[in-house]
Amino acid sequence: MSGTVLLECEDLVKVFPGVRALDGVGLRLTAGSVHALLGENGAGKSTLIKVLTGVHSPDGGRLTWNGQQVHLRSPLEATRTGIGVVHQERNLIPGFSVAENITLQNPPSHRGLVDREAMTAPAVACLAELGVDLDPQRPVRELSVAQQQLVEIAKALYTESRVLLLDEPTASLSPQETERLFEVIRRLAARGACVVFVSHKLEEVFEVCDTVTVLRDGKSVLESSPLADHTHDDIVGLMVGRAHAATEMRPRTVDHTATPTLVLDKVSTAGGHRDISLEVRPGEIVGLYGLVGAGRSELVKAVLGLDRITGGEVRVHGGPVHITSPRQALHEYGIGYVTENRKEEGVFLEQPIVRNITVTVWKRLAKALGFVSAREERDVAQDLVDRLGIRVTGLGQNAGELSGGNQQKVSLAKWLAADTKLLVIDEPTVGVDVRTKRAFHELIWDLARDGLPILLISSDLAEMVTLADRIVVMTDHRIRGELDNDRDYDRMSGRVIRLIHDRDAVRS
Amino acid sequence: MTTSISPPDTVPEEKTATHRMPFWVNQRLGLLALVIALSVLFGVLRPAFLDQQLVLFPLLRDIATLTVVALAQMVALSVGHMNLAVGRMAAFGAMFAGLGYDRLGVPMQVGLLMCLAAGAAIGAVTGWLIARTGVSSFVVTLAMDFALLGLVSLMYSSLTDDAAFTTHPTGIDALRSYSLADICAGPICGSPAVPQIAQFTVLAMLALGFLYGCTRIGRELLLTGANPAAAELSGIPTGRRVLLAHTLSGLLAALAGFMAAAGTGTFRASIGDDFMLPSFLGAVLGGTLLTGGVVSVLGTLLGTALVGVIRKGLDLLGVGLESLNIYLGCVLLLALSADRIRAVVSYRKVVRST
Amino acid sequence: TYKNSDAQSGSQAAPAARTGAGADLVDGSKTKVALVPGGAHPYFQPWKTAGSAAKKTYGLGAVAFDETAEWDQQKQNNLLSTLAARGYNAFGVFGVSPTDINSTFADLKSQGFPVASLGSCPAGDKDDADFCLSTDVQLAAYKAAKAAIAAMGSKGTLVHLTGNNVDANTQLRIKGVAQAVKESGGKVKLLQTITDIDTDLQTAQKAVSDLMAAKGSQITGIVATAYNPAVAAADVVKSSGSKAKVIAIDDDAKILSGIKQGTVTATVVQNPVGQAEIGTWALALLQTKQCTVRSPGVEVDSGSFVVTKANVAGYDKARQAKTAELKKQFADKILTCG
Amino acid sequence: MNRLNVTLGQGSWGGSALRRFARSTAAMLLCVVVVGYVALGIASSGSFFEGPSVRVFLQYLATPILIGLAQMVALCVGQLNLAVGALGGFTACLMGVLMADHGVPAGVAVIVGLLTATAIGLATGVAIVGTQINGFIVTLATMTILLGAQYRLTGTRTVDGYSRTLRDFGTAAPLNIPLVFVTALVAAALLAAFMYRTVAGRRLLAAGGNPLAARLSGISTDRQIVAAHTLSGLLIGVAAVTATASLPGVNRSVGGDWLLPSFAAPIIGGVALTGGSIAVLGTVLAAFVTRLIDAARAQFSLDPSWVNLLIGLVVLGTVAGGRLHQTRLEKSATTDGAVLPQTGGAQ
Ligand SMILES: Nc1ncnc2c1ncn2[C@@H]1O[C@H](COP(=O)(O)OP(=O)(O)OP(=O)(O)O)[C@@H](O)[C@H]1O
Ligand SMILES: Nc1ncnc2c1ncn2[C@@H]1O[C@H](COP(=O)(O)OP(=O)(O)OP(=O)(O)O)[C@@H](O)[C@H]1O
Ligand SMILES: [Mg+2]
Ligand SMILES: [Mg+2]
Repeated sequence: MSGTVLLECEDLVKVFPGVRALDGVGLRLTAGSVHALLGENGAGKSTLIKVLTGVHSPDGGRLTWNGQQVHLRSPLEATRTGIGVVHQERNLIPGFSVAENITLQNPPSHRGLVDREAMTAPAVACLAELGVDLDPQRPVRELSVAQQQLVEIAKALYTESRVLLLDEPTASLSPQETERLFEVIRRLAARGACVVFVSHKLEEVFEVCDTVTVLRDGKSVLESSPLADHTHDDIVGLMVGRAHAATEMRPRTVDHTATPTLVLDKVSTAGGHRDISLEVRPGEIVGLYGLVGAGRSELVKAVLGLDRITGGEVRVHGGPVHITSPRQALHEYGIGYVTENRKEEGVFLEQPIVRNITVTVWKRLAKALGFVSAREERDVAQDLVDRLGIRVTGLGQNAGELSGGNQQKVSLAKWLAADTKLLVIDEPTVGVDVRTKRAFHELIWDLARDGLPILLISSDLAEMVTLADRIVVMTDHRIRGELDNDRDYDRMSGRVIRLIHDRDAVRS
Repeated sequence: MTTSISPPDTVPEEKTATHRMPFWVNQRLGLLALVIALSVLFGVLRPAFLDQQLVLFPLLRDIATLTVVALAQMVALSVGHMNLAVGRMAAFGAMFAGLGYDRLGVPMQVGLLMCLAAGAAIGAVTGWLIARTGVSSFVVTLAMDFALLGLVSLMYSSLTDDAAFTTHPTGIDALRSYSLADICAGPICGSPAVPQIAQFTVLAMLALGFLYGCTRIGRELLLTGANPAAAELSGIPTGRRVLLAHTLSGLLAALAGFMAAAGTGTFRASIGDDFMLPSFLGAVLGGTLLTGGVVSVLGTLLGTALVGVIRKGLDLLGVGLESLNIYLGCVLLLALSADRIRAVVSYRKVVRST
Repeated sequence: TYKNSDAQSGSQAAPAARTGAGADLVDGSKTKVALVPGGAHPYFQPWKTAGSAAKKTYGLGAVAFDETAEWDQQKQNNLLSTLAARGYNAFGVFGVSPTDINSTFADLKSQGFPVASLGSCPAGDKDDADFCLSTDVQLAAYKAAKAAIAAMGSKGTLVHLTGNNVDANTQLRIKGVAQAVKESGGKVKLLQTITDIDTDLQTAQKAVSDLMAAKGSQITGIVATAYNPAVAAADVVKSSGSKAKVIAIDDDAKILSGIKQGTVTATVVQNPVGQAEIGTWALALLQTKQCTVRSPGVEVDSGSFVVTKANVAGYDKARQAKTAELKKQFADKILTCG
Repeated sequence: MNRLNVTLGQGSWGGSALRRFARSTAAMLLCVVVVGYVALGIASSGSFFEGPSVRVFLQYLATPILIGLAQMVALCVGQLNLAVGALGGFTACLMGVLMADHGVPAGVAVIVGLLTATAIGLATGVAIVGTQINGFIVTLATMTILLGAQYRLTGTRTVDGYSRTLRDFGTAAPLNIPLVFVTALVAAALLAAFMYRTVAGRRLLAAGGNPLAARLSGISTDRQIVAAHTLSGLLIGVAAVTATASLPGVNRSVGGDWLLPSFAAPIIGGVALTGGSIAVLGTVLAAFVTRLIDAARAQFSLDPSWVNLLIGLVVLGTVAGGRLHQTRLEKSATTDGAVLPQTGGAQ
């Protein structure tokens, strides 16, 4: 069984107004393999996946399934053919339960009546396969971003497809969940399915994949080649189109005597946090690490007034504060918050990029009568677009038309443009490609070097180790410990994992 | 921030040369073409359509008023809200003008200011309630509609005999019947087709065009409408923007009420009774999204004009009431479908040229 | 019992075409008369036939009936100017808003068109039309209330159902009914005036049903001075088994059948036929400059009649007589023809 | 109201169904209905609880419930149906004319009416999907067309004298429970079952809740839009049948006052304009609330102007008061704090 070509495409073309998103892409998926699909942000990976699953109809090229040419006119046809998918953006029905979302494509039913009982078992099974423990009756709107991502994956598992396309499934997962997912992927491959894996984390790619296709500007520059033949740098070179030179970041020191900009002193929240103490000093990057659902995002949301603080004290610039809204946080205390939920809270999908980026600086640009010069505005936006390498057809393009990674860049760009005194960054590099991630890191680093205190939440341990001065580890809404970062990935990750496991030890 | 990242060399050149849709993809242009095409059609079928005094003047006067109504709705839609009380806010505003003229004998301009102030005030109350409570604008403005409906008719029945303020201040009759040709002589300055009352519409459009096109507040209004959560997290005072939008909506509604009153003769309670549907129709036809975040001031004018022209044309053709509405609906659908085809074709063209 | 306003004037039926010298239309072929009601309403339907009959009788260029104003003053204004653009040169108008219609009349007059206010007169003392030919709205309501009081045996509790509260005509109707009740000297009590229920039949039916459920036992008479409430009242009173007497207004087929069946005790009919017939004729005379109005803005009563089961078969005769009399009145007293 | 959709505090997720209901719009409406009804009963010294009063009260609930449900179905896929009143009026007039002028038997006329309404709903849906023009505009155009058609059918007269059986159905009230009201309740129950239990119903909701996600899961949003308008048409057809049955006759005014109530019932009942949510019970209860106002108006012989003013002020007052009260509760009790404004337009 292994080795037969399941799905093959040649010369695929997909055109959007202003861009050729796919410009002659070839791909061959064989049974029993895990296939990496790589490329920079905006290279066309998601578009390719959408074409393969009948979301977009191709403007040219051929698609064959088991040797026969097929036309996939709708997602339903693709599912019926045997192609399952997890799209890059989370696509769940907010009001439906976890179980119903998982079984949405093919709900267990009896004479047209949905069978809710019969829904639970397969949903729980799919979740269990991923090692997730979620109440299947909970509406998904109540889940955290990462939990929703897991539900998405469970939903794809439910369809039991021959070809499973995963578009950045691990972007908001922590290593533990990722590892479980890999086990599932390997199991599927062993069963004779083909899994396509899109990720910007090359370590992951090398860990789980055996063949690779690299896209650049909508063209496949490397087609279905064994991954073992290539090195990290090869691949990056292919993606970027040149050698990838890593620059050293300039050293940075933290003045430990300065008054901390943000202090949490034994804070507890209505969300269930207890005894949270934390300090962030000027020029310091404090990492807040934890597994999915540990309550990190919730904690900062509580600090920003989106949830109630029930005990302890929050001090900003030395004085105790009571923040009631993110806006107050921004305007009175200069706290900027880059949300992890870019689709709902980060970008304005139906608005032009220029507005998305400059929203935080209009106040500064405004002249008499609140007049904002369109040119200055464009200059600011263009500057950031260039600096972050955001791939756009024009500043007037709607943010919703950008590739996922580019949206993430837009979401961060507006905070880089703003003048804040404290920046809280939640999962900044989700879905961002290698090169830009590097650029992001440099930016964050330099912001701190210039004296900005930064609280960084990330599930990407490598990122933590690269950037943070101290790593605070949180599980289950409690702080388990604090580690001084010595920038040695292996040592640090070991210590962090141990801290997390201590909790488990305590528990059992 | 001293980092410099070398511009990625893989990105094609056009990236910085901002790519824009060609002008003919624009929806406003489609509407304009439709309005012109229909005018020409009716003009050919009934040459009287181009009669400046008897046809165009009243048509434009109507369009002028309804455009302001639609703008009032557009402003509420811009923050993703609705104003179901447009008509009643118009009546409420107009009542104050009438009261001023009838009881206080104020000059026309003062009455107009009273009217606008009243409209803005009631809009502000509405906006404050919505922003403060977070209850759907639909419910709040609907309740406001009822409250004003009751209040306005109570006021009129207690203050007047036949439910109307009939005093005409000096100047208001000129507003009603003067065209550009009456204000200054000669063909250069104006045709008898353009009503003087349209000055308010032009002013409102210019002001809103400036607000939404050039200012910070306008942009913030739009973003509040596009995604309130993201707007709040981006530091936009969404509550204040909502308040502002409803205040403006009330103000414009009151202006429309004044224009309607000046256009028909007296200040009465039934002003604005029929404002609600045209207000949505004009705005939505013009390209304003019901979901918020996108407005078009010019589109609103064109949308209103389209409906006005169709109606006028059918009137001129002598279509009776038994067919009028049928034709009106059909022509509207056909015209829009034609525009839709144009949009699809032009989209294909852009795609092909890429 | 109450007397019809035309009771004295016999019952000669012929719509006399030749009365008073000089008031015979010489050549009306250039005259195009537009009859513009406020909107679609059963009351105006006779205008349509009467208008086209008048066109034939007097050989007019055209008579149009256009109800597309849809009860909106601005729409009506637009409609009138459109009609002018289409070549109509004389206008018989039922103003949507009695307080605004003078401005409209003045506009039309300033363009040289003769204008008649038909069916209702402008509010206030001024009338910018050439003449107003209508039933006194207040009087009709007064008569209806009088008829109700008579049917109730001059005592009991009366309810008044009517339309849009903030309409000048509604205010007149309310006054008319109140006046009749006052004249009863306290023996008849006006329980309630329910306004704003003419918007649609279901609203009217609901309001009347609720009223009967809450106060049905007290009510002995209902005056409905708007169409939908009248239809609804007749039905509800019958189905609820109440003894209340229902007095309606106008003579739409539905109401006449109610009179015949006894669900409606009486109705006050006006004279829309006469308004259209005489109005068209007089407008033609004015348009051809054959005649002028002696005192512009004069108001003429077109008559109103109480119709009961007893006279339902023959009331139209009386109305025709009134029409003929009107014509004479116009020729003799209202117009000067030279 | 919209915060209910956003977050429910932490704490126990299981077994919270009751608590969720207690906090829901429907529960609040239920309280209002019960309190209002009892208050009216006391004010009328009991006569309001008597058979005939109950019958009249329920009789006129059929239309608001049915049109509210019809609008709710359209809202649940994120559409608006402005043609509710026009379609209802047209269908009622069509049935009336068929029976009175053409002697069509009542049964046939009712079936023709239902089919016509459904077919027009279908056509509207197809037009929206086919032309990709905003549903708002399309239904506005169908509304205009249908208004014209209704006038053309009946002119200014009132069509009456049709089938006795149908009229009897319209006025029959065994045990003082009007059959038309029962019809509306049955329709509501069926609709609820359809929406909560059937695959087709879940598809409608999925398409409304997140159109893109639904599409990616193989649900054709286009088909759901068509289905929603068709179903909406059918419900309006039922409303038209009950109206034709209980009215003394049909004329061009029928349906003229349906538009706003059709929106008010579901939205007061807790349905979001943005789609994806339904509230059958809420809609029914909201119709009860508005009906209570009618009853109060008759009971206390209120001037409609005062009624309007009071309704407006009371609603505004409750809205403001309720929210402020809630904020205070939050300050002291176990729920969460400030809530981000909800995404989605025209709220
Ligand atoms: N709906 C759309 N309309 C217009 N352009 C689009 C649309 N969807 C994608 N594009 C463009 O197509 C190109 C490829 O996008 P795609 O989403 O496939 O990138 P990607 O490789 O998945 O990137 P990422 O790693 O950031 O997810 C981008 O330039 C994007 O702007
Ligand atoms: N809107 C919400 N309503 C109810 N519960 C929520 C909501 N958002 C998050 N939660 C719950 O709060 C817990 C913590 O979520 P949070 O987002 O803070 O986790 P996190 O540590 O940031 O991890 P991640 O974002 O990676 O999932 C989760 O168990 C989640 O189910
Ligand atoms: Mg992508
Ligand atoms: Mg998080």
